Amino acid sequence: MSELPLEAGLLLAALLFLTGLVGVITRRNILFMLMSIEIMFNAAGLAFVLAGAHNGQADGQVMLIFILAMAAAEVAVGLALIIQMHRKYNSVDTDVLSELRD
Amino acid sequence: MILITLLLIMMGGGVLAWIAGAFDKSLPKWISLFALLTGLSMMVSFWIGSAGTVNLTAGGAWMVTAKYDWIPQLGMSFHLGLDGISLIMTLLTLFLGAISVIVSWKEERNTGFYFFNLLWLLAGITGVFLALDMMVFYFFWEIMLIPMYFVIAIWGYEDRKYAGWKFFLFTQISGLMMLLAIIALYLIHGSKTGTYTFDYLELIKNVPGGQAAFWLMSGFLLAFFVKLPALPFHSWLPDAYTQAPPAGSVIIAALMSKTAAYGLIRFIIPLFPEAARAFAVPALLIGGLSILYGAKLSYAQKSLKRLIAYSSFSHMGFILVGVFSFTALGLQGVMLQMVAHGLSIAALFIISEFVRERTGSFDLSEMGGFWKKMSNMGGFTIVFIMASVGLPGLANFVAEFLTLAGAWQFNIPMSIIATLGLIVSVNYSLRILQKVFHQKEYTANQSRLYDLTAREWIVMGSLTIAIVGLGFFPQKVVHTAQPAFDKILMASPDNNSSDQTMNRVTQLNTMHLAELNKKEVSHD
Amino acid sequence: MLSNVRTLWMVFLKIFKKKVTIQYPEKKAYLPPRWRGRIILSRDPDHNERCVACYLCAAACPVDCISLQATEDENGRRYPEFFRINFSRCIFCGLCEDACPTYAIQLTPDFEMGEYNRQNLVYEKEDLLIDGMGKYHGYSFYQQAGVAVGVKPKGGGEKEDPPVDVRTLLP
Amino acid sequence: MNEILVQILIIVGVLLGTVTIAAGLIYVERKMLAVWQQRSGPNRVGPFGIFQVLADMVKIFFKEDWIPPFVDKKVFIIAPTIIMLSILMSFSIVPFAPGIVIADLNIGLLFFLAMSSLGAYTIVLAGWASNNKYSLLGGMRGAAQMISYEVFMGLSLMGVVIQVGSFNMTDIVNAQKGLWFVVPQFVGFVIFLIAGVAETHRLPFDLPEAESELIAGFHSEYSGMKFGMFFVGEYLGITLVSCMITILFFGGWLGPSFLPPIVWFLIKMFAFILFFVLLRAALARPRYDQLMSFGWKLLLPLALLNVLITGAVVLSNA
Amino acid sequence: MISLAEFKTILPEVILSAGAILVLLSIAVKRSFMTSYLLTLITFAAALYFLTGVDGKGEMVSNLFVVDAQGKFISGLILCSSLVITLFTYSYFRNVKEETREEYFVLLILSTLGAVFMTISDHFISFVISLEVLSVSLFALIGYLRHKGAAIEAGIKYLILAAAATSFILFGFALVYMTTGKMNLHELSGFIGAGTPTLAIAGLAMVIVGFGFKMALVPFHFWTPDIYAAAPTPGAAFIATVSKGAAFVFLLRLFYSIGGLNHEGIWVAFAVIATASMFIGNWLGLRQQNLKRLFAYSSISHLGYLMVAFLAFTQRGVEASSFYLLIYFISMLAAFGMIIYLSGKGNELEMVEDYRGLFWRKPIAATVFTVIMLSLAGVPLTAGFMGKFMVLSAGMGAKGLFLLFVLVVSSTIGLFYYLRVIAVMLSGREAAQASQPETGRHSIVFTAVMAALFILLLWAGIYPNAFLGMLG
Amino acid sequence: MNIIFYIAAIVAFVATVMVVTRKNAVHALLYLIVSLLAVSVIFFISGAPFVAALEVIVYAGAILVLFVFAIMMLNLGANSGKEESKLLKPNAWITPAILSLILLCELVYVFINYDGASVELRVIGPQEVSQSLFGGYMLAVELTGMLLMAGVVGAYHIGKEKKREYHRYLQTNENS
Repeated sequence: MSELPLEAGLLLAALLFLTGLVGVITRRNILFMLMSIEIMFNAAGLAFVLAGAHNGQADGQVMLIFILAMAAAEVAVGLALIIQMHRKYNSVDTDVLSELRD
Repeated sequence: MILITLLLIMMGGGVLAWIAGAFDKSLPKWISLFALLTGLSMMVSFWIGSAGTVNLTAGGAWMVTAKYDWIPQLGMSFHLGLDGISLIMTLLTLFLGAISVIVSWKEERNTGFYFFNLLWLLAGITGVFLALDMMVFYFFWEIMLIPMYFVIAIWGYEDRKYAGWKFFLFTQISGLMMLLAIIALYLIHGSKTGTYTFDYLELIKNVPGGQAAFWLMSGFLLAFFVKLPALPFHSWLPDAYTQAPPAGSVIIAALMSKTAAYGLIRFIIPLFPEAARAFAVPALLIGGLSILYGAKLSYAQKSLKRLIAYSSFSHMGFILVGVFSFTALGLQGVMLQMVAHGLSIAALFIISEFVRERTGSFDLSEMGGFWKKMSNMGGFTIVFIMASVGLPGLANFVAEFLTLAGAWQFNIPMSIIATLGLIVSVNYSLRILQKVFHQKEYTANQSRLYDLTAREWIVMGSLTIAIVGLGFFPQKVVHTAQPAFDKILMASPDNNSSDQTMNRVTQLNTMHLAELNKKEVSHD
Repeated sequence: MLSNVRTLWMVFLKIFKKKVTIQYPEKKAYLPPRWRGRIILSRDPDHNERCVACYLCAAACPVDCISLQATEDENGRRYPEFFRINFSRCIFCGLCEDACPTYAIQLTPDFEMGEYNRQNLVYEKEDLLIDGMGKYHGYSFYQQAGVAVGVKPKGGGEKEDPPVDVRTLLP
Repeated sequence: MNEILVQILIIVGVLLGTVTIAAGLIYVERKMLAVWQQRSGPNRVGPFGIFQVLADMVKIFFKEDWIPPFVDKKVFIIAPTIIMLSILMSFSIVPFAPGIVIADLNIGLLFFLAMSSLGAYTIVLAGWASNNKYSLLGGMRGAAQMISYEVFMGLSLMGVVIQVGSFNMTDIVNAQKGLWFVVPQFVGFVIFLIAGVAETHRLPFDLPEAESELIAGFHSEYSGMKFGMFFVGEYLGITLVSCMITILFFGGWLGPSFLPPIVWFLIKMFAFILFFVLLRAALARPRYDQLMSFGWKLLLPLALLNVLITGAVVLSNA
Repeated sequence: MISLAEFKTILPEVILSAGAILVLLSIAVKRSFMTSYLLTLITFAAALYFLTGVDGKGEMVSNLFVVDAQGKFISGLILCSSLVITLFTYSYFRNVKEETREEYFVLLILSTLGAVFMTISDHFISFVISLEVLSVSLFALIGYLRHKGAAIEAGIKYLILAAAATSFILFGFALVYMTTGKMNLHELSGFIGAGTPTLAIAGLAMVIVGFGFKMALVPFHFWTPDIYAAAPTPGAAFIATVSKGAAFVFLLRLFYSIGGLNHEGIWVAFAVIATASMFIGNWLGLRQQNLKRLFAYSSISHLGYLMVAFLAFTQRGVEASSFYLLIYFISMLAAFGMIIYLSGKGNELEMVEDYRGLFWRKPIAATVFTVIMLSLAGVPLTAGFMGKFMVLSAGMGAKGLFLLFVLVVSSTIGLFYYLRVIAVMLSGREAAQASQPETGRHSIVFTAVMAALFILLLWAGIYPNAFLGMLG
Repeated sequence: MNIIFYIAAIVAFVATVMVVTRKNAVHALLYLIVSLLAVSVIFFISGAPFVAALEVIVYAGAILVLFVFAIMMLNLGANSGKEESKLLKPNAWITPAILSLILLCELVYVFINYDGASVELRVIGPQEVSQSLFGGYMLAVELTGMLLMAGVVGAYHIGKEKKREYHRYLQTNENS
C-alpha cells in the first residue's frame, strides 16, 4: 500500500463536517437537518478511520463501527419524532415548531 | 456552654413558637417572651457574677469561649467567644428582643411563623456577636438576613415586598463580597502557615499585609458599610426601615446595624491594622458625610418613620468616625454609642408605631397637638429625643463625646465635620417633637387618640430606665468592654507577634484611656 | 412450515408426471358436443331462415350484444331484416339459445374466431347464417305453429290438424 | 501483461456469463414452471423453444420506453440501474473456480452484503419515483422487507464466518474440503435460503410487486428497457444467491475430480436456481405482517442462536 | 473479555442493564405501571447497594472504565437521583394523561446507565457510547408525551442539537487521536504541553463546543429552557441533574487528565464560557414567568459556577465540583419535585403565578419551596451556600479571581428571580383563601422523599461533614 | 492510489454539497448515498476494508433506507420543494456558509502546520478489527447493545400512533 495523503483526507473530513454543519444551520426542513447530522457523523467517522490508519491501529475503525451504531439509534428516534411531527402539523418544516417561545 | 445554651434557647424557642402557632395564636408570643427573658436573665446573672473575672487568654479578653468541631476538613469549627463587647451587645440584643416581642404583642397574622422569624433573627444577631470563627460569623451574618426578609416581606407595610427585596439584595451582595474576603483570608493564611483554618484567634496571629490586605478589607468593609449603613450604600435603608413592622424596625435599626459596627471593631481593626489605618481618612470622611447627609435627609422627611430612619443613618456615622479613629477613647465611644443608639432608636421607632396605631399613618403633616391627649407619651418622647440629640445625662452624650474626643486625637478636621452633625441633629430631633406633639391641632378623629396602655407603659418604661441608667453609669459598660478594646488595639501592625512591645499609638491610647477612666469616675 | 415443505415436495414430484398440454394448433383439442362456442343462425329443413325475429334473444342477452330488426316477406312471414352479434362482447352464456322459440339461434363448438381487427368480430346475418339445421334436424317452426303463412294455410303444416270450426255442432 | 489479459478475460467472461445465465433463466424458469405444472412451456421459438429468450429480449428492447409524465424523472431512471449495478458488482467476488474470480477480496462476504443492501434502493426509489399509490405501497413493503431480511441474512452467514475465520470466499470454499457447511450450518443455510428469497423478492416473498394486490407494485409504471432491467436484475439476483449458497454451504467448486471444478460449481448453482423456481411454482404468498413477524420472531432468534452455538463450539474446540 | 474482579467493579452498571431488560420483558408479558415502577426502584436500589461494594481505588475495567473515588461518588449520586426521579415519575404520571407509561422507566434506567458509564469512562470510545446511550434515551424521554406539540418540538430540538454536539465531540476526539494515537485518558495524561500540535488543540476546541452544548453553557444554551418547559417534569429534572452532571464529570476527567487547562487558550476559552454562563444564565432568568424555564436558566448559571471550580485545576477543584454537584443535584431535584408535588391532575403548576399565595394555602410546602429557592440562590444555612463556598474557596487562585467576582455578582443577579418566586408565594394572602386550586394528592413515599430532600438541603447547608467525607 | 483517493474525495464533497442544497429530500438522499459510497472507497484505500464494507451495509444500506422509508411514509414528494426553494435564497445560507468557511480556513491552517510523520499504510483487516472490538472493547460493544435498545424503545414509543378513543360503550371487552 502506498502512503495516504493524510492532510488531504483530513481536509475532506473537515469539508464534509462543515458542509453538514451548514446544512444543520441553514435548512429548515427537519429531514435535511437530520441528514446533515448524518453527514457530520460520517465526517467524524472518516477522520477517525484516517487517524487509525495513520497510527496503524484498529481503534479508528472500531470507533467508526460505534459511530454507525450511534447514528442508527439516533436516526431511529429522530425519524419517529419526525413522523409524529408530521402527524401533528402535517409539515416537516421546523418553522411550524413554534410553541416554545419565551 | 452558656453561649450554646443561649443560642439554643432562642432557636429552639423559635421552632417551638412556630409549632405552637399551629395550635393557638397567642401561644407563640408567650413562648418567645419567655425564651428571651430566660436568656436575658441568664446573661445578666453571668454579667453580675463574672464582672471582674476577665480571662486574658489567647489573643483576646475572653470571659468564656466554646469550641466544637464543625467541618474539620475545611478548618471550620463552631467557635464562640464572649468578651466585654460581645456581652454588652448580647444583653442589648436580648433586652431589645424582649421589647420587640412585647411591641408586636398584637400581631395576629401567622403568629407562629412570625415569632419564629423574630427569634431566629435575634439568634442570628446574637450569633454574630459571639462568633469567633469566620465562617460561623458569616453564617450568623446571613441567618439574620432571611428571617428579616420574611419579617419585612410578610408583615411589613404596603410597599413591603419591594423593601424586603432591596434589603435582601443589598445585604446579600455585600455579604458575598465579605465571603470572598473571608475565603481569601483563609487561603492566604493557610498557604502562609500551612494550617487552613477559619478560626479568628488563629487568623489574627498572622494577618496579611500590603495590597492583599487592602482588598480583603474592602470585602469586609463593603458588608459592614452596607449594613451600617454608610453613605453610598444607604439606599435600602429608608425602605426597609419604614416598611418593616414595628418589631422589625426596632431590630433592624437598633440591633442589626450594630452588628456592622461590631464587625468593624472585631474584624477590621485587628485583622487589617495597616490597611485600616491607610483607609482611615476616607472612612472618616464617609462617616462625617453620613452624619451630615443623614441629618439633612432626616430633616426633609414628611414621614415620621422615615425621619427616624434617616436619623439612625446619621447616628451611624458617629460609629464609623469612632472606629476609624483607632483610639481606645473612640472605641469606647462607639461601644456606648451602640448601646445608647440602640435603645433610643428603638424607642423612637416604637413611638412612631404607637402614633401610627392611633392615627393610621406616619405622615407628619397630619399630626400635631398630641400633647393634650397623650402627655405621657409625649414625655417619653422628649426623653428619647433628648437622648438622640445627645443631651448630657443621657447615654448618647457620653458616647458622642467619647467618639469625638477619640477622633480629635486622630484627625482634627474630620472630627470637626462630625461635630457639626451634633448640632444638626438637634434640628430634626426637635422637629419630631414639634410636629407631633405641638404645633397645630390634630383635626382628624380625636377619639382615636388615647394615651399609653399598660403594655406600652412597660415598653417605654423599661427603655427609659435603661437609657437613663446608661447615661448615669456608663462606666459599667465601659469597664466591661475595656479589656477587649485593649486587646483589639494591641493587635496593631507592629506588634502582632509579641504582646510585650506596644507601639506608640497604642501606648498613647492606653494612657488616654486611663486618664479618661479617672475623669469618668470623678465626673460621676 | 412443514406443510410448505410438503407442498414443495409434492410439486417437485410433478416433474415425473405426464404433461397435460395439448399442442393445440397441430393437435385439435376434443370439444364436447354441447360446447358453447360461436353463435350461428340455423335454417329449417326448407332452407328458410328459422329466425322469426321475435327479439327474445336480444332481450335475454345479458351483455346486449345481439341486435336485429324484424320485417315480413311478401307472404307475411317474419324474418330479421338484419341480425348482428358483436362477438367482442358476447360471453357465450347461451341464454339466447335458451330463449329462442324456433331453435334458430344456436351455440356451436367452434371457438376459433381470432381477428386482427376488432371490428371484424361484429358478425352480420350473412356471417351467422349457416346452411344446415344445427342441432335440431327436421324441425320447422312454421310446420307446427298453426298459423297461416303464405305458403301454407292455417293448419296446413306437417303435424298440424286443420283448424277446428267451433261453429259446427259436430266434433 | 499476460496476467492483466487473463484478468480482463475473466472479467469479461464473468460479466457475459452471468448476464447470459440470467437471460437464460427467463427460459429456464418458464420451462421449469411448466414442468412442475405439467405443462410443456415455451416450445415454439426454435427447438424446445430455446430462442424464446431472444424473442423476449427483442420484445423488451423494442417496446416503447415510456416515462409517465407524473413521475420523478431522474429517480425513475436511476432506480432500475441500481439493481443491475449492485448485483453485477457482487459477482466480482464470486469464485467460480480456483482462479476464476474478478477480485478475491478478503472481505468478500461483506462486499456481497454491502451490495445486496444497496439493492434495496432499487425498489424503494422505483416505488417512490413512480408517484403512484400502488407503487409507493410496493416500495414501502420492499423497503421494510429488505432491511429486515438483510439482518437475518448477514447473521446467518456469521456461523460460516466463525467456522472459517475469514470473509474471503476462496477461503470459505477451501475450508469445506472435508465437510460442506450445509451439515454443521444447516440452520444458517435454511435462514440464508429464506432470506435470499426475500432479498431477491422472489415468490413467495414477492410482496413488493404482488400482481394480485398491487398490480406489479413498484414497477407498475415501468416498461420497455427499464422494466427489462428489473426483470433481468431479478434473475441475476437469483443467480447470485444460488452462487452464494453454493459457495457458502455446498463447497463451491469442490467435488469429485472427474469433472472440472467450474462444472461442479455450475451444477450446484443450477440446482439452486431450479429450487428457486420450484419455490415459485409451489408456494403461496404470505401476508405482509406474516412475513415480518416470521422474520423477526423466528428467523432472528434462530440466527442469533446459531451464531451463539457456533461461536461456543468453535471456542471450545480452539 | 473481562475478569471476575472487573465484573464486580462494574456490577452496578450490569444490574442497571439487567434491570432495563427486565422491565422491558415485564412490559412484554403484561403492561403494569406499578410493576415497572417497582422493578425500576429495585433496580436502582440494587445498583446502589452493589456500588457500595466497589472499592473505588481507580480500578481499570478493560481499559475502558476506571472506577476511582470520584467516579464512585458521582455514580452513587446519579443512582440516587435516578431513584428519586423514579419516585417523581410515578407521582407525575398519576396526574398526566398518557396511554403507555411503562416505557418511561426503561428509558430512565437506560439513560441512567449511560450517565453512570459516562462518569467512569476512561476512554473516548466508552465515553462517546455512554453519552449516546444517555442522549438517545433522553430524546425519547423528552418527547415522551408525543401527542403534545411542545414535546415533539422539544424532542426534535434536543435531538438536533445533541447530535450536532456529539458530532463535534467526535470530530474533536478524532483530531486528538490523530496526533497522539491514543484514546485512553490515562495514556493521554498530561499530553498538553509546549510541544502539543495545534491539531490536538483544535480538536479539544471542538470537544469544548460539544460539551458546551451538552452542558448548556452559554453560547450553546438555547435549547435548555424550551426542553425543560416541554419535557415531562421528571425528565426535566433528569436533564438538569444527571445528564449535565455526567457530562461535567467527564469533562473534568478529560481536561484534568490531559492537562488541558495548562494551555492558556483553552483556559481562557473556558473562562469566557463560564463567565458568560453565569451572567447570561442569571440575566435571562430574570424575566421568566415559567418556573421550569426559570430553573433552566438557573441550571445554566449553576453550570457556570461549576466551571469556576473546574477552572481551578487543582485537587480542591475536583472536590469542590463534586460537592457542588451533590448540592446542585439535591436542590434541583427538590425544586422539580416541588413542582410535581404541588401539581394536580391535568394541572401542572408551571407558571410562577400559579404559586401566588402558596404560603397561606400550604405553609409547609411553601416553606420547603422557599428553602429550595434559597438553596439554589446560595444563601447560607442551605446547601447551596456550602456548595458555593466550596467553589469559591477552590477558585481562589491568582488566575481565577476575576471569575470569583463574576460568580458573586451574577449570583446576586440571580437572587432577584429566586426571591421573586418567594415573593409571589408570600403575596396574595386574600386571594389565596378565596380560591383553592386543585393540587395533587401524593403517596406517603413521595412526601417522605420531599421531606428527605428538604432535610438534606438543610443538613448539607449546616453540617456538611458527612457529605464532605463522602468525597474521600 | 492517490488518484483514486482524490477522485473519491471530490465525488464525496460534491455529493455532500448537493445533499445540503437539494430541494427534494429523495434527491438529497441519493446524493448522500453517493457521498457515503465515496467515503467508503476512501476507507478501502486507506487500509480499512472492513469498515468500508460496513459503511455501505449499515449506513447506506440500512440507515438511509430508514430515511427513505420515512419519506415514503409521510408521502413527501416534490410538493415540498416550493416551500424549500424560498429558504435556499442566499440570505438564508450566506452567513453560516461564511462562518463555516472561516472555520475551514482555520482547520486548513492547522492541517498544513501539522507534520504528522507519514506512516506506511497497512491494511487492517476484519480480523484485527474484530479482535480489538471483542477484546478490549467488549464492554463498549455491550453498551452499544444498550444504546440500540434505547433507540428501539424510544422509536417504538414515539412513533406509535395515538390510540383511538372510543366511547366506553364501543370499547372492546379486553380494554374495559
